[in-house]
Amino acid sequence: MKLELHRIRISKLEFGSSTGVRNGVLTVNKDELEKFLLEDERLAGVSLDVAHPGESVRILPVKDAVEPRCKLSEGNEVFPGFIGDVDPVGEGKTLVLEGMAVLTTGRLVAPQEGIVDMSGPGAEYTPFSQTCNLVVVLEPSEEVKLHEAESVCRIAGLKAAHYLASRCKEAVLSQAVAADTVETFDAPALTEAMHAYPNLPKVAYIYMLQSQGLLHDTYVYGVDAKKILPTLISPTETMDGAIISGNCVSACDKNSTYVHQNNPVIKQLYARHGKELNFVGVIITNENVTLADKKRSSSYAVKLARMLGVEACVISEEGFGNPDADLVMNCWKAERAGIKTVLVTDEYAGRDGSSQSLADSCPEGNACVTAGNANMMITLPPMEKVIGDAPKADIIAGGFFGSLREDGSMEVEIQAILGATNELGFTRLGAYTI
Amino acid sequence: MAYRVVHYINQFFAGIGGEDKADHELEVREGVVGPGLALANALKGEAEIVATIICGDNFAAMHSEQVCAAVENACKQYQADLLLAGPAFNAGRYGTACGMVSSFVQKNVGIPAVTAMYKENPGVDIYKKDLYIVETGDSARGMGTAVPAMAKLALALLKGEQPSKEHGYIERGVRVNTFYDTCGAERAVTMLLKKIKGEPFTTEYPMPVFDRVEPRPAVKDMKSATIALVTSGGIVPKGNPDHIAASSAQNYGEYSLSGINDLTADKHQTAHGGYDQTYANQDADRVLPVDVLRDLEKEGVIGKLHEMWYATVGNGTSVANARRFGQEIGQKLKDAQVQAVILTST
Amino acid sequence: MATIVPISLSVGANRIIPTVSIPHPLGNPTLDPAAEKQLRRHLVEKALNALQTDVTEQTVFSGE
Amino acid sequence: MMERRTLSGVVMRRMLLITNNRLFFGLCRPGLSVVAALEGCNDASTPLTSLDVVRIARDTIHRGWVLAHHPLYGNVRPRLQPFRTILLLEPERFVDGRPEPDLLSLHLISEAMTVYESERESLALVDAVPESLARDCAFLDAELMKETLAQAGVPATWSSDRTITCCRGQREGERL
Repeated sequence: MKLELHRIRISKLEFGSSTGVRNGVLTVNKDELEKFLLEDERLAGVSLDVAHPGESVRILPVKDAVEPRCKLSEGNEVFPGFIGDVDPVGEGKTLVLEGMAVLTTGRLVAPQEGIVDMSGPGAEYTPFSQTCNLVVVLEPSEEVKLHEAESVCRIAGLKAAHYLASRCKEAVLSQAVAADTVETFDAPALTEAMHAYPNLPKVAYIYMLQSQGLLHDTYVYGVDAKKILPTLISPTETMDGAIISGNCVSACDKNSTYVHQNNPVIKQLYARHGKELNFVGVIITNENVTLADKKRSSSYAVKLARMLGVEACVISEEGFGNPDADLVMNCWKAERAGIKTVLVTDEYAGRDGSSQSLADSCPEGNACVTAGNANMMITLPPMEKVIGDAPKADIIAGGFFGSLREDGSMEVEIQAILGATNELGFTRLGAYTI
Repeated sequence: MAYRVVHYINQFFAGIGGEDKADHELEVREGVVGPGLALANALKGEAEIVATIICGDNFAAMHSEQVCAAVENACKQYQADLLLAGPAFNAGRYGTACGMVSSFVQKNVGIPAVTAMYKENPGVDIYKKDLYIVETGDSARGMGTAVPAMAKLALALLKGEQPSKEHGYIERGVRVNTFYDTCGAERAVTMLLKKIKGEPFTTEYPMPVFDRVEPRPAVKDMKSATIALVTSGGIVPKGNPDHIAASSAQNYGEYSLSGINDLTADKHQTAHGGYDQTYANQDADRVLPVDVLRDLEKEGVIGKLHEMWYATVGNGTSVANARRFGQEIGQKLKDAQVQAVILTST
Repeated sequence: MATIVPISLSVGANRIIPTVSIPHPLGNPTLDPAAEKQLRRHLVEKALNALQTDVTEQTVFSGE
Repeated sequence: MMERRTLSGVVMRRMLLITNNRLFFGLCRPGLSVVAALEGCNDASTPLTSLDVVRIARDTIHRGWVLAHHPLYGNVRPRLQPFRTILLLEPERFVDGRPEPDLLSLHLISEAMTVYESERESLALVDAVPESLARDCAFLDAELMKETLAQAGVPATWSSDRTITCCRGQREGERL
């Protein structure tokens, strides 16, 4: 399987009469996109807005972030199971509108979280302060129940992202617009992969997906991850949106769809592939709530690693508490099977940094990278413009979300900031002991 | 313009007297007193000690609110930019008082504080989470190294610098966020390659690991052996006199068994927060078998039940604390010529 | 003397006597006092026996 | 996991649902006892805290009962989620007549206690939470337990709106 990513660098978003890209500027036909999304009658209202890095804008509560992509070549479309049919993806050519993201927002459930500040101290803690953002404010209709409301908003984000990319497809195919970069990723059949680079260590990636239930779910080819047995997936399939996020909790360490499309661990393993290691495969597994599922999935995932005959694995987690047990099980089962591991996680060490960071541990977990303490407090200054649904006073008052000061500034844990302590190691944040 | 520093010392280092003067009431004097002189020199004019607070160790222990309030007022009155306290070396009450006033001032006056003491001073575990404690020797002979280290750390804090390991403070066990040069994923793959090649690497989050000890040889003559009882099940005299915490214990207790043949509900209890306390509070022998060992002592099966028992609470106790409790208790039992120990846990 | 043997093993104890239950390791409130004390004595004697046994590695004294 | 093999064949394994979430108080199934973690036992009784629910579960696990699921389900945030629900299964292993604690359950419940105790002062309290938050939190708590209850043979009959329809009936609550 070979995949080419044709990336067009987007530096500015504008509303205009037709949707298309020229010289890095993406113009969006607001009415057309709003009407397109409103075709789903479960949505009572849709409004669009834009936000650029550096502006005094706060977006809240953000449910998901999606990078606009569509296929340039034949075969199944991106986001299989939602936009595309359920046939395999991960091959051929894919168009990527790079440097921008679609952010969905709208009030689903009371706990308000998922802040993106485009400037100020909060901007440092979210990758989405560096992208031009098309914000889709969604209002599910009243009688739609929570389950349906969640899936309506999730699918609306994917539709908007796919719409934007596919409106640029003709221009690229007709060479009216050239991709700024083209990058090729090869994922050969296992027989070939195993013999390539005989003197380099064979490495796999165990990719844990949040799967605990409503608002804590992930979908693979449209299948709810809590229903899968661990399985192999090609790294190129993840680039075509095979994995999408239905997880809204916690904002800091949930993997948005954007991060699944641009998995940093896969990026790093590819970067060293053929030079320092032989990247032979990705194993996806879940983080179910029952202990029977945890034992089954961790043993199954490690068995797949043994079947691949890998020497070492990176294991990344999603979430805190319940998933710590899966992370630890995956770790010690792999190490006892002779497979060396490095764990990527985040910490909940309390606001004073002195509580126990993880809710589980094992002596085999001697190699750990963490994306920082999610309980660290930060003061966010007031922003001139807020897009989405500003938190209700009673929610703020209860200190459940953070504390609002008279001058309009907010004191919150970075846990409420989108992607702040992403456990795939997407950002440079980390922690150390003083 | 030099920073303004207030210095807290006890009656001994102020030259007023030793234990006999431990009730010396708190007083504030302009300028430097005792070790303050060496500290002032070490601050090389970048900061000056504008006032010294002198307080007897007993007085500080008995009147903590009053002392803290007085220290707070002194810092405000002299517009202090930082509080220096000690060095206290291995003096327990002095170290605890230094920690108390330092963390109070940091919280209530909003200025940094630096103190210094020996790593086994009880003040360390109570206050290391709140403030920087320079590690010193266990006696005043260590003054020569303690003073420059305190001054260096104080100047770093005054200039808003983030202290590093070189400043020689005792690890506080507090996790602090930072932006590394590379993203977490890159750091992970780099670490994995080192682990594969067997090269050294530093984990970013150390998981607790327990070391192994050599088994001791068997007791040869049980009939004349002194056996001691130690427990992590939290059995303490009624009222928990040493206030051993129900979880994440910071200390252990040492209690006498003389005249006690049986633990009873009115005199003994459990302080342990990790299990249903009903049964241990009804009869603490269910955790610490004093009644049976007294019988065995009377019947001559064992030589003697050691007159002291040791107890802490093993519930989320940090590995570092547990190791320190074990070393200290072990040393005391060795000094008391105890041949063997029965360790009970819940 | 501890109820959960694997934890004692993982922290490196060398002579381990399995006991009754976490809230009452050396007792059993459902027994009458005399029987409970006899149970406790039995466990303590096993501990004294373990102390008089040379061991080269971590050993669980679980036999009757 | 749900059936206990005995000489006389398969027996439904008794289960205990410890919860301070009112949505579960009415749930009743043969073999399932709902322990409503309440202070007092009349309608005016106030629900205990989420920490109390974990503590009751811990003491029960010390007596050999086994966790059906991880006690920190739902990306736990004691500060934001006042409700906690824990399903335990009847002891399975016995050593000379006494139930032997299940090691994994013991490990997970003590880790859970550490997390809850570290946030003891800032626990979200059921009655102190604004109504809008309480309703959604109760519903989410029930939703996240759905999979566990289904695997335990207790189909949760709550519709996807915010209330649980369950059969009225005598609650075999075991007072702990």
